[in-house]
Amino acid sequence: MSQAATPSDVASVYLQHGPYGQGHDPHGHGHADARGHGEGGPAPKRVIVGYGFWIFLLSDIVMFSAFFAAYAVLAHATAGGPTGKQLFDLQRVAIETGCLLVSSFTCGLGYVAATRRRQLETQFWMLVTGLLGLAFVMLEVLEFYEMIQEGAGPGRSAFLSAFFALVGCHGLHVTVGGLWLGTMMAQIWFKGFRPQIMRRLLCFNLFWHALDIIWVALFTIVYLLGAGA
Amino acid sequence: MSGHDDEWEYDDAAPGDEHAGGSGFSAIQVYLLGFLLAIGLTVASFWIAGSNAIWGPGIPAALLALAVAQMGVHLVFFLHITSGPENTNNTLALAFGVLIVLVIVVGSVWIMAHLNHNLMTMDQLMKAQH
Amino acid sequence: MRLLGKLDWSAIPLDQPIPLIASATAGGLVVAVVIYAWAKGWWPYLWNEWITSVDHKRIGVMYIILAALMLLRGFADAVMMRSQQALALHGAQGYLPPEHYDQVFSAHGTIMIFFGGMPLVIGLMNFAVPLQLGVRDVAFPTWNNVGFWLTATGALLVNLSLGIGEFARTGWLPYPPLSELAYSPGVGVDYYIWALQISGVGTLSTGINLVTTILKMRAPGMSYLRMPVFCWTSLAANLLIIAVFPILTATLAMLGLDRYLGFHFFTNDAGGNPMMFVNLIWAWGHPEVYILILPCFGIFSEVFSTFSGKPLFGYRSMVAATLFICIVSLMVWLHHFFTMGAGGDVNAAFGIATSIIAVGTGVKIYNWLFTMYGGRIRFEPPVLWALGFMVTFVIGGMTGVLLAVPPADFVLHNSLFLVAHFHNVIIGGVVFGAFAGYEYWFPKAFGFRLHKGWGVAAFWLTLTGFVATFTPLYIVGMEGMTRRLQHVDNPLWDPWIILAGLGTIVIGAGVAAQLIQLVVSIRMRDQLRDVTGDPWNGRTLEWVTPSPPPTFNFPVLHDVHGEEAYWGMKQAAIAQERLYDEPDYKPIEMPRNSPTGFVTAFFAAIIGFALIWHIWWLVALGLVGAYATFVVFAWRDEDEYEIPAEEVARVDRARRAARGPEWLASMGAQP
Amino acid sequence: MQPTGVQLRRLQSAGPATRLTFEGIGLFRSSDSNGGRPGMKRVSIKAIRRGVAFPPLFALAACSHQGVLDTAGPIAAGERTILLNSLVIMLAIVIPTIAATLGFAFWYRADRPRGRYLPEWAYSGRVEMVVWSIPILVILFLAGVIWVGSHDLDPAKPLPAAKNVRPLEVQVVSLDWKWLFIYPEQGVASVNQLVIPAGVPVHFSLTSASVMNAFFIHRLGSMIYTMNGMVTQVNLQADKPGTYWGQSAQFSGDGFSDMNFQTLAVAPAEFAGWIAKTKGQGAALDSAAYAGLAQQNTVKRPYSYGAVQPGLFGQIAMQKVAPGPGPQAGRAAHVSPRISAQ
Ligand code: HEA
Ligand code: HEA
Ligand code: CUA
Ligand SMILES: [Cu+2]
Repeated sequence: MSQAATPSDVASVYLQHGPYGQGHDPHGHGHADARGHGEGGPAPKRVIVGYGFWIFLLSDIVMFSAFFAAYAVLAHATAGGPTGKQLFDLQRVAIETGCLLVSSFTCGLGYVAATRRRQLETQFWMLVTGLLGLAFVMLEVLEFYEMIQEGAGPGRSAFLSAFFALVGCHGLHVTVGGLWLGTMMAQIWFKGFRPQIMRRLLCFNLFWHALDIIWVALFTIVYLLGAGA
Repeated sequence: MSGHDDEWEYDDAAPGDEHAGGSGFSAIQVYLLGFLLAIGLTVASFWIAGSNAIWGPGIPAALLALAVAQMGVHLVFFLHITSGPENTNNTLALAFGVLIVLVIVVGSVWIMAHLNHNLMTMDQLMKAQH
Repeated sequence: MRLLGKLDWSAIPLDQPIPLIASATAGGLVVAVVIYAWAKGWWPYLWNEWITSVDHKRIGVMYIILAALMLLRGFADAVMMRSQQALALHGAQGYLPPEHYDQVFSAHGTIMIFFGGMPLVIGLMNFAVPLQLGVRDVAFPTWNNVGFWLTATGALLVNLSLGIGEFARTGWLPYPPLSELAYSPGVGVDYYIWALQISGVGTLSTGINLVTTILKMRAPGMSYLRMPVFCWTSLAANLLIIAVFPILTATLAMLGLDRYLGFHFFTNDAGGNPMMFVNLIWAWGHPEVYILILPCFGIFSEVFSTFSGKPLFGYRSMVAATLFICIVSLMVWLHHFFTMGAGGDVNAAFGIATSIIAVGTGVKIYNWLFTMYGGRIRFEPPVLWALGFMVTFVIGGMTGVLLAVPPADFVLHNSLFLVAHFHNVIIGGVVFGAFAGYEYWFPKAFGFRLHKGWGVAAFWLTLTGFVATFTPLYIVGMEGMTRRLQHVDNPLWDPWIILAGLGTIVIGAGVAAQLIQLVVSIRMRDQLRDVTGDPWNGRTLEWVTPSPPPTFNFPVLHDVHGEEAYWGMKQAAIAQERLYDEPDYKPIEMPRNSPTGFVTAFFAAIIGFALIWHIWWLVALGLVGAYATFVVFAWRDEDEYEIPAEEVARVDRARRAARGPEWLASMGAQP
Repeated sequence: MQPTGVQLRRLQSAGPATRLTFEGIGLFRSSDSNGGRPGMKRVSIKAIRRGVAFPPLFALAACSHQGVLDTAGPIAAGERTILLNSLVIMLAIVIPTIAATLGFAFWYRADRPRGRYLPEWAYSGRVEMVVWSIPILVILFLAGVIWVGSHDLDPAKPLPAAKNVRPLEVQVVSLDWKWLFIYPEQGVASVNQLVIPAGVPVHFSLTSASVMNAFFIHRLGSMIYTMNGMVTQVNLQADKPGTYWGQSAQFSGDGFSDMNFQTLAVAPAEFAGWIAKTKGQGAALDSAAYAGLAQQNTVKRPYSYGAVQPGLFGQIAMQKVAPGPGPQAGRAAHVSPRISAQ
């Protein structure tokens, strides 16, 4: 419609076309454009679910960005306590990064296997993903434990508060992801690859990859830059 | 909402949907390629951080560039975000998200830097004045 | 370890009659209502049809009921504040000691914004957006129900603090270090934190839900530039929710970590930086007020156009201005702390960015003006609220721009001038807007109109009371009176304070008129019945369906061919002197009701309460329960049921019967 | 004694100079004795009558004598000019907007319409142009005001001083719930009472002993936050001798409403006299005295210290001395103590 479309123009279009669309028949309607873009009516459920989850992930990343901002502002507020340079063990971070990266890959493989409806293969890759995630969390817990033992806990300085909150928040996400993963595996095992389950798997897949993206920002800004500075 | 929920639609993709069609790669190959690129970028980051190969003050910039590159790799190869029309909405949402993140992080750092500068603690004042 | 954490008998304010009586009355009322409903045998109906409902219309209505209750609570607080100040002049202490008064204004702000304003606009969006888009429900109906119950849980916690323990005494945004453990050792701030964290999850899920709905689920043919403006403003508001509520979550999490686990984000010692809290909370807080106002801008657009009998003037400008406000509002937050000393460059940059918002808003104002121009304006109550809005909001917006000028803000910040500014835009904008929407969509939701006379009375009383209450506050603000004063020691301010107190009584009469209107309308519902489903000669798709709409909203999805989808259809039908032929009715699948939301909220309430009082075992129990809920509900398979084609046909035939040739002729004759 | 508006007025009419010969805190005692409750009540009832009798707008103008607009220093004057300029330019389009709203609503009402019905008129390029331009132009102008004003009136910017006049240094500490003013160069301090020489720029360095507050003397202009561990700055000046009301403008807890102070601007010679009189008199402000001061309470009667431990302000700002302790222990954790007035 152009700017100048008047109500009576619109009415005459209705006179020609009638008021009812073919919402139930996406491929038979007269509009060239896609569903979900408006022309063709509501998008398929899979797209809706995926998109909704995508937006949720974006909001989650916004939440992380607040923690990142706090970290950036407080990174030098060590209050006479230890600095990142003194605390960070880059070797362990490298291993953690490896775990997460490989788990991202295996998560993708599991998803591909699921789209091919291969039960055992799916379960296998998801298990590997979960174990790698577990290893990551264990390493992180170990790091936290050691730091607290050394007297470099979150109560030591604002810098350490920001560090523990930021890294811990990511770790918490991985942990929750692990719980979700276990539930998903059970569901796939008992219920098979029905559409509903496949949608959830799509979301899980997105979630896991997003955690990896956040980790990239994390190891770069917190660990690599922190250990260097 | 409507009955035929779950066919893969080619005109509107869910984020994460594989639409490799046309690129000539299978889904696994795409993941593998992404994986290799990510490994490469990660190794490069850790190497640069720990070596003297790059001029010291340039290291942060290099690290940030590598991180951005790696996030891009994840988005494209793992999350299958493309510039295709079926992905417009997903990409727009992503762009909105990136905008917010930038506004919050850059805005906060800018504001706080000015506050911290103007609100010197006394010993800074001493140094500044005497 | 104590079994009940910090909780013991001293938590009950036995020595303070006001909160004690208030909470006892409120609690007694709740119990009475529960018992009454039980005696009447209503609970099965309430449980099946409302509490577990995933129907966006019912959830919308529940949100508005929650909002109305909380507005009344907030109003009670407002009355206490205004009367306290009017009584505590020159040396008198009034009847509220500081430690109580401080809770009152903190609770008032918190409740009004989070549990009055937000549920009000979210309820209206929930109700109207899917109808306007011409679809059957939101994207995630079950989540919608979860979101509502989490919001209600937050409201419950805040109100619980009245009788058990205390509420925050820090203002509605708890600036540290005052809100840190060292200066607020009580549970008040913890109530605040957990109430908002829990309801924040609910708000975020609504945001995701509505954005997905608007972007992915529109009737066939409804391209972006054919969406009603209310859908556009809802989209913008929900994008803002997604963009900024996570910041609130993170910020409150940091404050919580400080208070619970000895972190040092914002403490005085160990390098903590309270300014970072101020920065982050406003990065959320400023966009928040636009989350409230934007949907109301949409409502005014619908109201002006419908009741002027004209399309909205400058539709595309309206859309552009909406998106403009949405984006720019994300970049102005520093104007809340010009006086922290960030320096000329920063202050100027944010001051200018702030004033730029006036451009987008101004465009809207003028477009509404020209929508009226050349119209035939019917003075129904929604129009009255809309006109009242135009006049008051323009003034409130102007004082806002004044505050955006840093040198002016240096003398007006935190004064009652500021308080008058934001009540001017919030009451004149958000509350008036929501009331307009309430009057406008009420017949759609319930099948009968609200009584006009009482509506007109409510409008004039509220408007008069509002002016009488807040104009004096502008004046004393100019005279240097600051906000949050428990007593007032400057005789110069006395007359204005007393006048403001009297104004509140008039507002009270307005509130009473509004409540009477509801009661009267229910009793006169047969006279006020809306049989056709189109009582206002509407222009958008919600008026196609009968009032109240069936669960599935539309028997067949409509094909949209232009802006103002329904208006076009109606004109075509008028021209043909009959409705279109019956469509081919098919069975419809609808989501099944689900107790997920209620159960989740139950555990959330337990976890929240236990966290506030440090009852750790109960926290653990709640978490396990929440996880179990998640697994159980994830395990369910059947979440849809089918409505047979005959039922669909029956509903639609009734509607068609009501819209006979006579009605069409009368619509054609109307301007 | 709360400095009330009535007293302010009375003080001014009596001529500040004569009263100020009582010097410093003496002033308060005297006004206390002749401003007891009965007297106050009478005056304030009159004030009420006067206020109510005025139609609001006229009253706004009348009351501005004591308000933000009744400026007593260059900063406040600058701010007032900017405030009024901005207000007037906005009113110039806001008032027509309101008038047009009411006018259109009246003109096109359905029951007795006057104007022509244009049921399809929904777009006009020309109108759209105007609609966008008006606010843009206004904002363009305001943006200039904002940019220049923010830099010119930046609180940290020093004030121009006359030749051989050195700005007075005052260090301000906000405590729970009173104000401490330290004169580092003179070695004295006072609580809830600020004495400054009129016509001389004053440079304030501000910090907080505990929570955030805002330092505000509204007839002198520019408020500024005070925060623990940080030092903010503001430059102010009183043009003429007078008594100005000062307060905290950022809520800081239960005693907030009483966190007010009196600002006495006096002729420079009298200022010197006040210093001389105060110096060496009464208690000294040392660490122990400060620890007492940092306790939560309100101070009804201003007082002063004849000596100040050197560097005290710096130690507070640099967190070398413990911050204010907040509510004291010994009570159930969730019930905070009521304020104990001293
Ligand atoms: C949505 C936000 C909102 C709303 C609506 C209000 C409404 C009112 N507010 Fe409030 N107020 C705040 C948000 C709001 N306020 C905030 C954020 C603060 C700051 C707190 C702080 O300092 O930290 C504040 C502070 C504040 C103060 C403290 C000022 C100070 O610091 O000294 C005062 C004092 O008088 C006040 C008064 C009032 C009054 C008289 C109303 C009245 O206008 C209320 C009128 C009543 C209604 C509008 C409700 C009507 C309800 C119904 C009619 C129910 C029926 C409805 C249906 C059937 C749908 N407010
Ligand atoms: C719904 C809520 C709402 C809305 C819509 C607004 C709208 C605006 N607000 Fe307001 N504001 C609040 C709620 C809101 N505000 C609250 C709650 C606070 C205080 C919180 C607290 O401290 O507790 C606050 C505080 C606040 C401050 C901080 C002051 C201080 O703390 O010292 C500032 C400063 O810039 C400000 C500015 C503005 C501006 C410029 C607008 C603009 O959007 C207004 C735009 C509208 C117009 C200008 C009118 C119509 C336009 C025309 C007719 C066109 C022509 C006009 C011009 C070109 C000027 N607001
Ligand atoms: Cu301290 Cu110079
Ligand atoms: Cu704002």
